[in-house]
Amino acid sequence: MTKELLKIEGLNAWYGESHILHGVDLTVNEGEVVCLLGRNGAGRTTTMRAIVGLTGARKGSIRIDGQEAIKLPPHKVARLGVGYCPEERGIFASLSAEENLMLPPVIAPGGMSVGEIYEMFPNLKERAGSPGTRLSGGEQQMLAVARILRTGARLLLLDEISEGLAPVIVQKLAEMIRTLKAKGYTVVLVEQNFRFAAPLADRFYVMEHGRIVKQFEQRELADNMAMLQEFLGV
Amino acid sequence: MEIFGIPLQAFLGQLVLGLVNGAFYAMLSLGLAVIFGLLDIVNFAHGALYMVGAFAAWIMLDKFGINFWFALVLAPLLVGVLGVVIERTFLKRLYGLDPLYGLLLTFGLSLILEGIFRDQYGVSGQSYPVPELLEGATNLGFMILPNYRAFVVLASLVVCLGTWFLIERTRLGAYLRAGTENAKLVQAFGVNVPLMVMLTYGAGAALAAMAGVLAAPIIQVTPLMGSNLIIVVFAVVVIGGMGSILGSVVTGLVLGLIEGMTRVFYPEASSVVVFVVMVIVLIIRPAGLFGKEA
Amino acid sequence: MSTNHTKLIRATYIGILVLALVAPLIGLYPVFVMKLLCFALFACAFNLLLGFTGLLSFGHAAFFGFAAYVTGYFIKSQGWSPEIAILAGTLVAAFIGLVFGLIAIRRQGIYFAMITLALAQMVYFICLQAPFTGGEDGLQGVPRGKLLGLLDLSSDTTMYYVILAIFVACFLGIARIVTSPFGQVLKMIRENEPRAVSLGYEVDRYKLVAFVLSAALAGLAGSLKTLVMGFATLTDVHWSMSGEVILMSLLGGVGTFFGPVFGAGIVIALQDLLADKVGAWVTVIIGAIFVVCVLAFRKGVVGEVHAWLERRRARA
Amino acid sequence: MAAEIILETKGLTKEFKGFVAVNSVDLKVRRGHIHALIGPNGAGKTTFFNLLTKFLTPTRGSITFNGADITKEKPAQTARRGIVRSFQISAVFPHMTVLENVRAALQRGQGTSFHFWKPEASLFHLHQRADELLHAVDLQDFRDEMTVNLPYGRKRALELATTMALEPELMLLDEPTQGMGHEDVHRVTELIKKVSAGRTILMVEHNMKVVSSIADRITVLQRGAIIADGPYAEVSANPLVIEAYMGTTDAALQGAH
Amino acid sequence: QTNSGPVKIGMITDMASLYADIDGPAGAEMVKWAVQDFGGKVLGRPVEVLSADHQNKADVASSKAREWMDKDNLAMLIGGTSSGTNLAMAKVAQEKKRPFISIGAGSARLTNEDCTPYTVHYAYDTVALAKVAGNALIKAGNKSWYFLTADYAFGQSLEADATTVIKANGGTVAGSVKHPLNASDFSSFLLQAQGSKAQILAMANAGGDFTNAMKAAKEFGITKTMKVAGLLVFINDVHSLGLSNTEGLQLADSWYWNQDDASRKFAKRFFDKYKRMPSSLQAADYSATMNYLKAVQTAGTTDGDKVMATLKSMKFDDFYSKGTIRADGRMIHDMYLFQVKGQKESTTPWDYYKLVAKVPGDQAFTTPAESKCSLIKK
Ligand SMILES: Nc1ncnc2c1ncn2[C@@H]1O[C@H](COP(=O)(O)OP(=O)(O)OP(=O)(O)O)[C@@H](O)[C@H]1O
Ligand SMILES: Nc1ncnc2c1ncn2[C@@H]1O[C@H](COP(=O)(O)OP(=O)(O)OP(=O)(O)O)[C@@H](O)[C@H]1O
Ligand SMILES: [Mg+2]
Ligand SMILES: [Mg+2]
Repeated sequence: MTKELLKIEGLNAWYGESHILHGVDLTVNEGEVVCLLGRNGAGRTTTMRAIVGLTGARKGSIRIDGQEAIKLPPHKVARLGVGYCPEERGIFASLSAEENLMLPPVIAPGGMSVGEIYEMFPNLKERAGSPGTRLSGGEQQMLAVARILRTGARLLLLDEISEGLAPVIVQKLAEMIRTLKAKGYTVVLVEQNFRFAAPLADRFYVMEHGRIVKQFEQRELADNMAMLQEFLGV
Repeated sequence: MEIFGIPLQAFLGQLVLGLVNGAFYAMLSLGLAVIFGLLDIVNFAHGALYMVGAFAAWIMLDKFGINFWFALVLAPLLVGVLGVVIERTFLKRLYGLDPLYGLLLTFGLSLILEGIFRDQYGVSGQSYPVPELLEGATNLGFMILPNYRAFVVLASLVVCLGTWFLIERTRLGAYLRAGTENAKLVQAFGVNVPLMVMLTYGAGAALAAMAGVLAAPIIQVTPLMGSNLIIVVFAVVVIGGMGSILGSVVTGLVLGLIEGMTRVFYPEASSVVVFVVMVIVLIIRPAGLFGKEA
Repeated sequence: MSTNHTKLIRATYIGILVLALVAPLIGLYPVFVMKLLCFALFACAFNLLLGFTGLLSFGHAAFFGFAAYVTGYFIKSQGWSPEIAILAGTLVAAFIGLVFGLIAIRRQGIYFAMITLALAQMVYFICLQAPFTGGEDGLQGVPRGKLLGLLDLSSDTTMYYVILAIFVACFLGIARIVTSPFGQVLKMIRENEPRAVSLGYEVDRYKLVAFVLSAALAGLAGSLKTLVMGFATLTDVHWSMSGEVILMSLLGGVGTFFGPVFGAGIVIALQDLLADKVGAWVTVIIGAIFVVCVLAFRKGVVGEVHAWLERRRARA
Repeated sequence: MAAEIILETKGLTKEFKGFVAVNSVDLKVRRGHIHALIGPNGAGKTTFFNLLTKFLTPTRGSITFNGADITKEKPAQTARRGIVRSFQISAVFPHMTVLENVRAALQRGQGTSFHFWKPEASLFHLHQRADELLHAVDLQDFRDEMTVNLPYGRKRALELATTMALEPELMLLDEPTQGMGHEDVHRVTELIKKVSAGRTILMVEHNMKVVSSIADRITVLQRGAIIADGPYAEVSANPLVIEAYMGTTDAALQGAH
Repeated sequence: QTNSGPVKIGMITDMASLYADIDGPAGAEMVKWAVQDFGGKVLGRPVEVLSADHQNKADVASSKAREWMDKDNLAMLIGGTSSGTNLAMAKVAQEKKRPFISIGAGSARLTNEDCTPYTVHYAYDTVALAKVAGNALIKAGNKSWYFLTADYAFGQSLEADATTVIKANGGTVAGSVKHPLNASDFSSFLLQAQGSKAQILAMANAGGDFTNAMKAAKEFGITKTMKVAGLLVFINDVHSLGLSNTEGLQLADSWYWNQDDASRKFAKRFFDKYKRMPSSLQAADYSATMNYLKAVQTAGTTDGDKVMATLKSMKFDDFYSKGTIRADGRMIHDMYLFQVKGQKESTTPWDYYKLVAKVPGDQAFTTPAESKCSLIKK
């Protein structure tokens, strides 16, 4: 029986006075990898932020593991088992790389150990003592992803994680996501890098102007290439 | 033996007194640094909270007969709660805005607090006696040091070290430091940031109040005692490097000493010396002695 | 639509100017209006820095107050004519501004505010102790003299029009500075400083020039104040004066042209009114205004009106 | 031949508290080339750019630009010499219009930037050139828009236009296509090609498709040092590069994108 | 000036800040009491009292004064505390030709280089304080002095004036240390004073500086080895410090509530309302108003010049003092040196002082020979 880990209905979100999301509906089943596609500014990041509670006002319904989260403050949403890796990385300058890694509190058992993380990202081990923002752009990106793997969150929201990474690392990330999926994690990916996301995702949503305009499954990918071409220029 | 024409004894005596003042600077600038570091707010109300702390101790003694030792715990608690209220009602609305607004708001608050106490208690101030246990003085050989002043130095060092440890060496401290940079994100990781920020401001206020209680037996408790001191403490914080906990403590103590020395050699300059030091430090190290280079 | 808006603003300005021109005739108290104009100029000078360069100085009293002393000293003790003494005050203020600027300009935001505050504190102590300032008694009984040897300023009405003329000139001057090529660079710095650097602008120099200009204008305001009131005292250099000028700008609207003038008007009028009414509660009221401003209308009165007009226009 | 080489570094090194981020790099950039700098994350590419633009001071080594030693110059000086960089994160003036953003760059050449007595109108003659530049990056329709309101990709385009306004001899582009959708990547790649006419470009880019399609020459950094240098075909076949950067061989020619 | 409508008297003082306790709202109330006690009317016209807070800002004081004189046709102005504001008001009064009675200001400049025909300096000045303390203490055998001086004009002139008196009477000044305004910590200055081994530690400072210095002097045991003289101390300062901190302190003042029956009567009335005893300034506020009204009565007009002439020809005699006003505007009256009682000697609330010496007015104030005022014919 598949369980709906995340179910969003009629989500509206605002930044100050600007209305960004106009009724997003989206469902993610447990153990799935779902990818949000769309042009720049389509509202994918906003969707992610709205789930966690980082936008201004929001309306509609967000159910995480059956529990309504639309009114919850971010820290309570996180405690429902959500791990968020933001687009702008959010590495803390006043903390060392290792402190950055250790920062998010463990919210559930079953997260990765520090040893496993360093094995996956050897750069981080090497730079563990440096202040977080002194890491190179790519290192910061790795750190941002690594950070939430420790917490035991079961639903991972990953925003543009392959951005600015060398091809070798991107390949590693792809492997990582496969591993996570195998371990039963649920992942929502926002990606520009279609080649990276395409083979990983079970299902795809396409966004445009703050709305979901299309959804399809992995096996329908080939049928939809023409549409994607039109929407994303892939 | 003499140093620059000053007898060694007098010189040492002055050093010790400088240290006592330094202890106050350290405690006050510590609170400022904590609040600035974590909330990005230059707490202009710090001097007023210090004053309220001293008044709280005096009122406790005068009206309720609560002695110094209880006041030393109760007054900071009370002012801490006041701090929490201030954070909840006012500062909360300013997060994410230019830090200058925090400065202006707390400036306004300090005027209000000062005005209220002025209206209630006048300006000539109240006298708070030295606690019995610490009455008298110890002969250090080179000077007679009132026991109470020795206690102040000790108490302040303990408080400062404790705070430093808490912030730089514990997990809570890491949340606090990260929270200053991007509170939203830390919250999105599952940390109850609003609570943390509220308590931090409360703690900063409590630190100021504790300094106030400690000062009460030494100086006259007046509504203006805070505003006289606060500007100097600001300078201390800038010299130490804003937001640097260790910096503010060390600088506080050292500036106390420097000021003490100036009082011996060129007393007229003793209130400007802190600012002169500040200018020199800033020319050499724009981020302050312990500040991180931007 | 947009021209309507500009027309409205222009009409308002003209209206205010006309009002200012006839003020002494319709029984407005000239000394009060002159004092107001001096503080309005001070606030405008301050706003040039905060509103249009993005630097909060907590030490502007130093320029205002020290220039006030310098002008007073030269008129009273050296017998200089008012225009030369005012010029001297302005130049000295500009010079102090240069010194402050060289030290403070490398830091931003809060740091800048704290550093200027501390530097101003030094100036305060100098004024307290220097022999020519008269210590806490102040420099008293400065005669107004004759402007350019011709115009007798002891008449309040003459003095008033002189002050008004200088004020209007400075006000237009500030408007010009803000829109000038130089002002454009200031705007860039305010918006994104590293970007301005990468475009090849040596931002510290621009900030310094802005700082000196602002200091000079603040000094001019102080000098004029001495001439109007006939004295300079420690109040003028005290840090609470720096606080007051911030309040004026904030209340009226930081970054608007007319806001500081309006804010100065309110603060000065309030001080005048409060003087006989509320006694001990003056500071409480001033403090409360600060708090309310910061919480409820950060844009200031004029700023909020602008925003309201904008919104209405957007809807239309 | 000296004139052929616009930029040269000799033994350029940057250490951070004992960590060597850039290690004795000798690099020559030919005039008129699009020169790509690639390498794994943390190889020192951004640091190298920071050294060139003087945001960091080198620990050792020298930088020569057009035959002049610029090792000791200040950032703004370097910018005026004609070395201009665009940032890894987008850098614009958010509350100025798109046109004003470009004008901001054009204005510097006027020499009137300290003239606080001149009216704004004295800058209006720059609008024509600004419009041309906006046209070049396809932003003419957004001319009077506030920059904050632009989508990300457009901001990058604007930044490029601003950079071009400075008439740089040498443009340093740090990951110009980062964060862009495919459409934009394509547009920006074309744009870079277009603006490279008559100037030299040194760029950092992880998108191998972009690199392979426009770079004349490629230098690969690893752990702060150069491990390969040459035309794309040669470098991409280098086993060292494949191992350190590209990953599995079949991805090599494609790029990960 | 019109001779009909109410006679308006204005009082501008510090109502809420540093000096509000020694004068302030209670001081303004004293003016009103005097008007009431006079009958509320003079020359058949009702008397009105205006009051304002100058917030220690000279410009506020001066604008207010000017406004009242222009708009309200103010007949007489009383200046409260702070010299800067009083000097500014004196200039306005001179320009508008209205009597100005300065009460709370200490600066001797008011009747010296900055004297005007319209200024009356009523209660005290720094010269008098220095002379009184200096004279009386030296006569009691305290020859060597050490000064703790506030480092600005007021402190310096106190020290200089006292030094002149000390030297003239054969005393010596062992040294002095200058402290900045609002120095909260005095311990190091006092340590230096202690090293001097002088007999008298003279505090040439006021308000908060004085109280903090006094407290530290007690803490460091200096009060045991030296006699402390406060050159400008009001009873409110002694009260707030408490007798335990001030016992033995010597101080100069123009009036003490417990000095005679008339004073006690006045004080009791004050105490009933304010739950504290009046300061010498508050007594002077009452006395000055009363005497002004008498002068108006005598002169038969409120005209500034005529009233001033009458004032300068009158002999004052009330609970506050007996005295006359000299040509320079200086009110000449007796001054006193008091010593603060010990806790055991003090029997009733606010029973703080015992009289040490009374100094006649002609010895207490600047002599005509010393004066730099152009109004004094030499
Ligand atoms: N903080 C903000 N304030 C106001 N508007 C914003 C803010 N952040 C984003 N927007 C606007 O919201 C819209 C959606 O942005 P969002 O970041 O969600 O897009 P995206 O699909 O993630 O695109 P990208 O590829 O640029 O990351 C855009 O038009 C953007 O300009
Ligand atoms: N200021 C600094 N202090 C300490 N270490 C630094 C500093 N700047 C960079 N580094 C380190 O130097 C190395 C090179 O960083 P750089 O930013 O140049 O890498 P990069 O090649 O641009 O990588 P990416 O492709 O990920 O952006 C990194 O390991 C980084 O952690
Ligand atoms: Mg996004
Ligand atoms: Mg990089």
